Amino acid sequence: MSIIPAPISRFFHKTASPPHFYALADKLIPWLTVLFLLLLIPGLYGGLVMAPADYQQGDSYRIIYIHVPAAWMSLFIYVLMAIMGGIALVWRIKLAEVMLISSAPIGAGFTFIALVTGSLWGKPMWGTWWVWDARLTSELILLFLYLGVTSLYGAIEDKRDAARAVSILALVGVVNIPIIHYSVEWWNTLHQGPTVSKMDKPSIHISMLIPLLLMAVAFKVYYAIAVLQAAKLQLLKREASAQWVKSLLEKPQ
Amino acid sequence: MSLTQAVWAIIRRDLLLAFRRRAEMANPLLFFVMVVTLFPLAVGAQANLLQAMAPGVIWVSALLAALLSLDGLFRSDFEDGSLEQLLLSPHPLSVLILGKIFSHWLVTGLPLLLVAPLLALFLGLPEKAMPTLWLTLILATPMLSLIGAIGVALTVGLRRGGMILSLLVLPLYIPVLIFASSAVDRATSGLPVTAQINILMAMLLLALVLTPLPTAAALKMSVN
Amino acid sequence: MSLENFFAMGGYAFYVWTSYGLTLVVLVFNLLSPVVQRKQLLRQLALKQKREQP
Amino acid sequence: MEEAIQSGLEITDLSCSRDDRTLFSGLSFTVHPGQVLLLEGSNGSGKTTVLRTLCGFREADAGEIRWAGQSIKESSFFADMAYVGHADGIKKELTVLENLRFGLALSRPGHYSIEQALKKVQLAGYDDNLVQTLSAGQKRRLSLARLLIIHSILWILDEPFTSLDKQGIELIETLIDAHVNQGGMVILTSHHDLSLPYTRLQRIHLNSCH
Repeated sequence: MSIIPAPISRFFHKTASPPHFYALADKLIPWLTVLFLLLLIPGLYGGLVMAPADYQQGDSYRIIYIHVPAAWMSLFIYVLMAIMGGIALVWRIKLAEVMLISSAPIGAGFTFIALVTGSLWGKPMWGTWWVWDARLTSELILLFLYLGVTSLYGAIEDKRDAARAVSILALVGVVNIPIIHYSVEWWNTLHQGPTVSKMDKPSIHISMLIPLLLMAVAFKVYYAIAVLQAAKLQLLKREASAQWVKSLLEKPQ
Repeated sequence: MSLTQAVWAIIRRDLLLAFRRRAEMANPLLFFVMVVTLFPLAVGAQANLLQAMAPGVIWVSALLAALLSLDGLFRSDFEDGSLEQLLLSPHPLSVLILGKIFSHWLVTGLPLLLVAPLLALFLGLPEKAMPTLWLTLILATPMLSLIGAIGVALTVGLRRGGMILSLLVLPLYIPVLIFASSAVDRATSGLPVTAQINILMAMLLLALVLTPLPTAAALKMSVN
Repeated sequence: MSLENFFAMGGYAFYVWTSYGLTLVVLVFNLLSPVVQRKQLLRQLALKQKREQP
Repeated sequence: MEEAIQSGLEITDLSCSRDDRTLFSGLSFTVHPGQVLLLEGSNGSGKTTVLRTLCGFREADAGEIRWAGQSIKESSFFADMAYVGHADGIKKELTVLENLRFGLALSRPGHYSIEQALKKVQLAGYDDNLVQTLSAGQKRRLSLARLLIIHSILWILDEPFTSLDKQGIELIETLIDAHVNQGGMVILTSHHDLSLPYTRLQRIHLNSCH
């Protein structure tokens, strides 16, 4: 902690204090919602209406606008969880624990979306619902990793211990993700040949790319909103008998 | 006493305990053989089909047997308070744990090497693949113990840790499964396996360095 | 481009709209379930507080 | 014993909670060499938690634990203390001797040899018996024999008198007395009242805060 200059460290501790964060989340959520809609609406319009159909895949490729951002989010959130876990273990900041566990269901949700949309996209392309394609397989394993986190947190009664356990698990998981990813890619090329996966690189045109990027940022903002909502709940659960919760209850809602 | 002496004492004690509980210790090994026996019964006994599946079948069974044996790693120490004493020792916990993992591997991983020829016989694995099968078992079973130790350390305090343990540990076993079974698979058709073996060795070194720390941290959390 | 064409998605309507629909369901669920749970929790805590200090 | 330990163990403002319940808060006490601290309180008042916090198994929410004037992480605290909890850390598949040798291997040797220690806890001659053949009281005495053979200045004992008969209790009291006479320290919880000279004995009553 001593490496960080005092004013910055003070700023972090103030922001990370539960009552302060709770109030901050309340202030941020409306703005983030506006930003989300400003990104989502043009993103969807651009993706579903403006962008031309793919010359090979027709309109089915439009699933890309949720499949790919969701797949990105699923990895992004896991890495974020591991960073939170590291912070929680080293500096014992309760907020980091809360953010970690609040992120898990959202990340699992995105992983699930990536899997289901991948399968729905694969059906017209490959003729079957499931192909052991590298990305889908990695995504499936990632879903197991997420489920491991949530079920471990649920199984340990003392929530402080549970948060510690989950932090360790997230860090172990994040070290393994590149290894798993690499091994699955390697396995995939070994067993199937590279022709299957048209899904990774559809011939991307600029009018297709812009909505994709808009959607990717929109999903990130969605995550920010959802994680703040979930963190508010978790903070209340963890701090139910703290003074700031009591004064919160006395305020007229 | 010195750290080396402490680690040796742990290894000696765990081996002695395993010897006194030998009936219990044989269970994962029997399980391994039985799972392998189930496959011909389920998919049919065509020689070429079994031979093609052999590397995968052997490795999936080894993974499941390892998973089954993991519970014994810390459970009894947790229940009788030995784990608390281990934590209080002035020596670094992560090194002491390595001793425990090593003896666990001697008791559960190494015997797999002995039954491997039997399984090769059951599944019609060509003899020329045997050295590779052994080599992958030697390199990969310690990894199963090392990685599994993190999972057990996280769940040892739970009354029903078993289900969660498999959910935590199996995804982490996937790279081991991929490279080990692919090495055996290539060896059956006489192809070189250096790449796979090198990767397995690298992963083993990585696991040796990286797993004791989270295991120690998780044990501290569990004893809490 | 007519609305009909838009909904038909070049014959891939089922795949495209199921994908978008499911995504919507998951995202809305993950956003609303903590809000609902928090409202419940706040109500419980308020009741408890009233009981303890009348 | 060592000079450095003169100031003993100092606890200031320790507090601990589990889930949402405060187990204890603002707990302060000092144990000097030659003193025994008896923690009293009803079931669930957090006696065991205090001991486990001292052992570093639990993290305190607030407060400080100092050993020989330093925070316990920087001091030789863990090399100077020994703990016997509810679970006595004894393997029932091993013999008495094997158990003690293992205990010794994890730590530094103390005042007594294994032989002397077994004599002191009246288990002489049981060396090669498997622990599972011993009675509950004998097992307890064996777990306390470990305290004698390893280097330990501070003993932390959680209910050391359970499953001991009258002679057993007297025996342990004699051991505690002897340890304290040599400048050692003991912190223990017990339902049983100690018959030690009043000057040596400090009592702390934990009343649960609900």
